[in-house]
Amino acid sequence: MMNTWLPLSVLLSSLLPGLIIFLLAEEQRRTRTVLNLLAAVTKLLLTAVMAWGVFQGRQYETRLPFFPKADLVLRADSFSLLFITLSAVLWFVTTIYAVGYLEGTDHRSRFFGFFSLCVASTMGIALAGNLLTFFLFYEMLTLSTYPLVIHRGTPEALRAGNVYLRYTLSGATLLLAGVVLLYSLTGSVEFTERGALGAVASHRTELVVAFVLLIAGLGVKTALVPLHGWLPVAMVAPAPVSALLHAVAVVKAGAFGITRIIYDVYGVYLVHDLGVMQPLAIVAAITILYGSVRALQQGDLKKRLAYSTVSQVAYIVLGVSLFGTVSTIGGLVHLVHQGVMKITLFFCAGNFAEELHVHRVSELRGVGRRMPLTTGAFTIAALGMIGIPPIAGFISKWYLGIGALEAHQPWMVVVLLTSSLLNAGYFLPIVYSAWFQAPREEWKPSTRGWEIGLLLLLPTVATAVLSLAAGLFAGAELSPLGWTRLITEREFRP
Amino acid sequence: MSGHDLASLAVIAALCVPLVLTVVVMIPVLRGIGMALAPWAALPALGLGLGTGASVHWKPVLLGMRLYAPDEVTRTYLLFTGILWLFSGLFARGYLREDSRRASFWGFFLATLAGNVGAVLAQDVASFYLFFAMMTFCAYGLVVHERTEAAARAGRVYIIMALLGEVLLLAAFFLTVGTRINLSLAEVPRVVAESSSREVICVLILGGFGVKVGALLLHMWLPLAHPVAPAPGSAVLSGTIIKVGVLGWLRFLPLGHASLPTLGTVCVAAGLTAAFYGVAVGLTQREAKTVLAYSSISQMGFLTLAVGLALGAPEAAPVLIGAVLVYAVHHSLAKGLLFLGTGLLPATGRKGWRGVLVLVGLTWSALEIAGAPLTSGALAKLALKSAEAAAHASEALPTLLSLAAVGSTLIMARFLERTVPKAPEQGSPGAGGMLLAWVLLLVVDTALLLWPPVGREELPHLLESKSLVSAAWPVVAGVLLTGLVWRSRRWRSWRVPEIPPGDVLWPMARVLLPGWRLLTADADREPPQQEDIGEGPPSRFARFRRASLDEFENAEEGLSQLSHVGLALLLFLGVFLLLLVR
Amino acid sequence: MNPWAVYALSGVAMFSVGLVGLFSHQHVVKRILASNIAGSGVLIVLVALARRAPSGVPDPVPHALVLTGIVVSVSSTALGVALARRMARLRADAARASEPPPGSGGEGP
Amino acid sequence: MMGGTALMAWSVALPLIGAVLSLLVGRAGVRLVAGVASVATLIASSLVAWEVSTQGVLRQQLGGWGAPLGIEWRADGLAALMLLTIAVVGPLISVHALDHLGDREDREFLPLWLFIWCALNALVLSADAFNLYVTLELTTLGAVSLIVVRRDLPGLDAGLRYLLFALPGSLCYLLGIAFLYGAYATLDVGMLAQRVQSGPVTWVAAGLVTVGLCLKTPLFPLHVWLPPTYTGAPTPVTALLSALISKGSFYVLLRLWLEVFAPVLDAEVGQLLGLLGAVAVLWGSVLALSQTQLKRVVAYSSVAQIGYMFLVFPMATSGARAGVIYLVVSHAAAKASMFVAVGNIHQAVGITELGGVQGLAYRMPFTFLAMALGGISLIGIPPSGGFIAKWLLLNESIGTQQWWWALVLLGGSLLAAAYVFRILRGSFLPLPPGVTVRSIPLGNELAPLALALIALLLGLVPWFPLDLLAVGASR
Repeated sequence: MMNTWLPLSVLLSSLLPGLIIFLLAEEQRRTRTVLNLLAAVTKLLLTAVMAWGVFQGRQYETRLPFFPKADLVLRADSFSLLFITLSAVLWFVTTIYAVGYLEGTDHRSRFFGFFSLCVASTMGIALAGNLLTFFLFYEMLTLSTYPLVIHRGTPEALRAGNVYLRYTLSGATLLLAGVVLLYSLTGSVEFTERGALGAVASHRTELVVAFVLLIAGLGVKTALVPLHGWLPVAMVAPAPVSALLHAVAVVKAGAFGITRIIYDVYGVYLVHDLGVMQPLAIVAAITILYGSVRALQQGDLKKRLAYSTVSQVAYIVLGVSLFGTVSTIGGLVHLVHQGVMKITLFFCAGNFAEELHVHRVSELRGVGRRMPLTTGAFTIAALGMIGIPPIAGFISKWYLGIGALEAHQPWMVVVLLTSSLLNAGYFLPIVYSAWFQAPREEWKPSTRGWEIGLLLLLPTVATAVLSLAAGLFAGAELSPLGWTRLITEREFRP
Repeated sequence: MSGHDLASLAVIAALCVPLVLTVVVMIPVLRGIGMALAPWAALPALGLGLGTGASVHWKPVLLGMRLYAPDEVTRTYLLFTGILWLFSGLFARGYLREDSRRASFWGFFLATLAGNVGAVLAQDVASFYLFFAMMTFCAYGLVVHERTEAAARAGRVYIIMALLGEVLLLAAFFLTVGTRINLSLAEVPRVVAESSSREVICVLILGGFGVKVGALLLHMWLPLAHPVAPAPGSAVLSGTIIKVGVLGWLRFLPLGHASLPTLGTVCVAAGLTAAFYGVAVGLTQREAKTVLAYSSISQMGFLTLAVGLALGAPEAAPVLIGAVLVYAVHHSLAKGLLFLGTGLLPATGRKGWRGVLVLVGLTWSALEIAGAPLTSGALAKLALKSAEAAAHASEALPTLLSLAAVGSTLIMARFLERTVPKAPEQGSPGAGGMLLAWVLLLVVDTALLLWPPVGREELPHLLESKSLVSAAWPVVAGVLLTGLVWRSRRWRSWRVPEIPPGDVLWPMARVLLPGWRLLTADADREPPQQEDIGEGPPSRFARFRRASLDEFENAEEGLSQLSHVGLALLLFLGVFLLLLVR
Repeated sequence: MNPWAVYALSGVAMFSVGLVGLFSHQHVVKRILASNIAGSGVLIVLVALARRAPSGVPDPVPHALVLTGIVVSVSSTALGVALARRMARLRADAARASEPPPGSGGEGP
Repeated sequence: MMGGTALMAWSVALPLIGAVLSLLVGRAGVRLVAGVASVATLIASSLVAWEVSTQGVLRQQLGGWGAPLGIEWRADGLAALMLLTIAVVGPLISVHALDHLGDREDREFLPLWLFIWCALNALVLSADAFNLYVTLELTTLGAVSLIVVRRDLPGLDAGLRYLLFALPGSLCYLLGIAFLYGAYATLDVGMLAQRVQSGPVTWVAAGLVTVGLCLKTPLFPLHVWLPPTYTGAPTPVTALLSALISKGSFYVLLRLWLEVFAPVLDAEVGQLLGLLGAVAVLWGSVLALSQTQLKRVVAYSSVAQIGYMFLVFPMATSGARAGVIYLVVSHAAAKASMFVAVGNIHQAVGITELGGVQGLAYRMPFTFLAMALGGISLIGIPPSGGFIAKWLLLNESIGTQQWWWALVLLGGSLLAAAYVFRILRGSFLPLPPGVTVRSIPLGNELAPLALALIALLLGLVPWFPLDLLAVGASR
């Protein structure tokens, strides 16, 4: 009984509160907050139960009739749980952060409503048991994030929203074309370990076309070059939205989808056999370098972070598109690691903007003295992004580097290491000037006792600690790394 | 508690005490306690170096962390690392008494210590990299402690070089561990020796750690970073931190497992060149600490040379490693004394009993570095020479080493010349703590000559006349030469042209910097004003869009004419039938 | 040529004339008339088809259809004319109320 | 329990009775009578659908005469689904009309609507080609009367225009039917399907029927009457026109084409219809992008959406049939919700321009939610009925190796996204100064939302309509 209802409940735990929140009046602040947190905690608990069950080898599946031939399937396998856990945890902290961040602004009911819908879509994407279900939630995600991107309602935000839609809807169209192509080939595309297309493997041309369409469609959200244009523009959104977009929802959904396509739709051996893996890896490599170089050129903190995301998410794609276990582990684990680290960075950027009205890198001089904890969190996450141990990013880089060699692609190591250097090039100057330079003029001291409201500070610190812990205790069985190894073993098991 | 538990507890304490203290210093409320305890943080490491610990294996930590192996390298490193950090810490307590950024210093000091100790303890590749990186990045805080423009520049060079080194190391580690993900250090030399890309790994290792060691052409950061750090910082930087680079070589190169004569020869050549080059550039320096830094480069040349020999001659590797250890202990303590001395002398003044004491100590340490007879330097050189003999190195090598020792003497003389006259005659009050720490270090240094942790078998040879002579003549020659120069300057005032510290860095920077500026130019540009975005003529795309929409509108208008609808109707019917009739 | 075929063809011809009229005139009443002509043409075709064989009873069904068709056509014509009248009146009112008359689109008189 | 055949009669008779009664009762009773009639018809229609889904196709000979002489009514899955659609969408639109129109119009609107409902139900159930003509004409006449319900110039203009374009369409259709009868001596659709053969008479008849119905529906390039008519009519009437009435003629075309003509005609004719549909998608969408009047944007969107529907003809498979019917149904709900929302906006701020939506997202959240959901269905983004339809059609286009229609579908939805978000995005801007927002009745706010939710629901439980559709599907 529980095994069939649990995936659906995980989905509903953010969908229903989202719908209720829409109906709340703007002034019902307390009710809204309580509802938000209640939902987030519920989801955490459900996720924990499910994670434990899957770890024990139990199956969780909700099957709803949809089409005569295709059901809506929500299934929790180990890979989906990786993503769900990430989303559930980060949603929890982001909710707290957003409550603090948006205090006293307009249209909060709308914001939190769409916020919950956005997470519900992410849950759906993670739990989708077949390609159709995946596509449904993928589109729902596009729609529920649009109002968040244009939340501020300024002309600039609307323009960003336009760009966002233009990219994502075009991507969705390509994706749909690919999905339909596969469905017309097979009739039904269930996500299956080691691929669902074995029976039609002889249709090479169709499979390659479908693969290209799918990857191009997903590549928009993943922000693979040259489909990344929306990401830096979408920076006008409020900080919690950016955090969610970059760490959990949109970008990750794309990367998650690409992984699903490669591993659970085509099967890694088939993709390898079709000869489309290497081009994808090259695209990822180009994205990594391009994103890093562009990040160097940004003076706006959030833009710099955005380009950094472009680069970092391509690590995931690189990992899954190199043929081998180790790189796969590296790619998958980076899904989690990048999420935790990037959300920290965006929280920090939000804190700086909120407390000190600092938006540009050049204005961050001496901010370490005024906001030590935030700057500390920023430092941890930034160092992690560079890949310095023992922060989470190091683990990813370690596996990716070894994986590249395992796949006999040493040039990928060069790409990775160059990117690390470039990462250092755009993060370390910030860290330096924040800690070691004197501020241009003294900041006004905080009026609160803490450097910034606790609702903003605690999530920031928490995610920073998480990024540290994920790397430091990577060897633990239930760490992201341990979990990823479990997934990968199942995929590559002969 | 059993003895084994106690032994592993000692290992944990050596690592965790500085770590915990780092955190304590960071918390404002506990900062006072933390700073009071901080100088003693290296004590557990020192204790572990004196005793024996037990291996620790923490599977959940990082990629399965393994700490401590009871081998000679680990013990020796722990010993001198512990000693130098302990006394530097004690010295720093006095040195930084009135520094407003004390907390910052202690934080970085403790974290660097933890990294340093960890790197020595680490027994697997990932952990080693972790602690190595931790040490590297935290030492940055020591370099830029003064917050001056010079410090910032030195810090920049330091961090860039360090990052390059790390990148090379990572590549080497990837190649080494392969799909095993992580590897115990005990297996590393064998694995590297058997690896198909052995040469590449070795080059990467040599280069990667070479940055830390300050090997030839990778040494640029050293003369910049050592002088700007506060004296205790410089002491540990030059005394122990660069030795961790050598430790890396010892741990990761397939010494004793494979013969790589070409690489070995390159190393020997690079080491020898560095030995002379360091002296040559160092002699032109004006800043005392810079002189010392160049001396370090020169001294590290000897170690490079030894490692190169070991690469080429696997059978002699154990002896050479022993020699390297002897040399490392000697250089670490002696250089530490010298660096701390530069900080101490202004406080004690050169007059009075304190001044004399310090001057004597400084001279003694300088003689040690120069390798004068009956000093630890002589012991180290002796160990090195006998190991070379075991490796069947070229006949010319001992001579060259002696010549280099002349250089060492010269550079030490230069150091004393740049230090002593500048010091005030009278010291300032409150230098007692510093002096005490320094003197204690001197005592320990001397004690270690009598009871050396490694190279004990060479000790009797120290008194042989042959070695006395061979140790003495370079020093004498050096002193004479110095005297000559000294006199000549009396007659005619001439100055040595100063090569800017960092020497080859500056021409390189001139090439690289413009490129970097070009790359990051956009970041410094101020954003355009808000008004600019919406206004202005419409883009070409917008114009095209408008025009094509207008076209559609016109066409729609045409279609809307009543007669055209009739025509369309007929046409539709006609085409319909035509298709069927055809 | 069979007489019923002549009937049928002339019906088709009437339909065509009506159709052309519908699309070549702007005036509403003319167009309503044209639609009437076209409708009559169709009905003639139907009547003609009732006589299927040279001999024998004519098919009653088309007659029923024609009757129905006439009713439909009458009612639509009536509606059309009524609308046209009302529109003309409204236009006239509007023209009287404000000089010059407001520019009006459509195909009114 | 009443028999299924009687239920069919009730579903036609009830709205008629309602229409007559509501004309008789005074001003106060109109709403009550119409309400009761609507609910009763809804129940009857649902029961028909239930019967069909459980028992299969229902047939009834009117007056006891069998075909070919008599008239047959037949309810298969398609008819049942259409009955349901009309019964759900129509009343929701009329709820909105109550508060949108004036008092007098109110009294006339409801009887007229019930009358049209009766005609539409009869049309849906008819299995007789001539009966289809009659019901089609009745619908047209009712629609014209509704368009002019305000008796103002724009309304009259629109009404006449509609009438004068619908007439030639019906006449073409009638002539085609006449030819068919001449050749095959039957008007029953089922019998025609059995008897019809390829030949000049069939070709001409098919051509006349197709062209006539294309003019009424309308398909590009015969669509030019649509935008001005839709703009000139009162908004609730536009909603009815777009959502239900235009579907009537398309329904006839679909029936005849799929059951009678498709087997005997060259596939190329189907391609011609598909091509015109494709052009309509492009044409309507692009023109929707260039409009400045809110209502015209939505009207041109109808041109494009109708274009999609014609993509069924080149594919002509059961999957495509299901897809296009799904499109008809979800378009009915979605477009009705859009038009009703537009009516609300007009009522609230009195601005017909596109810019009039500025700032309204906060003032009229339900209306805009409805508009968003409706728009999503028009674009074909899940979860919405539009997506399901698009999915089915896409699948079919790939399955029948006609991938070019897939391009039309995909490209069309991008264009649709462009014009839908063109409307929506302005609503997030702050309210411009000087604009006052009149409050509108809650019913008016909720009606579009309910319609949009139906479109949404169609995307969430597609198996129900699809199962229903499969009942009695010939191929």
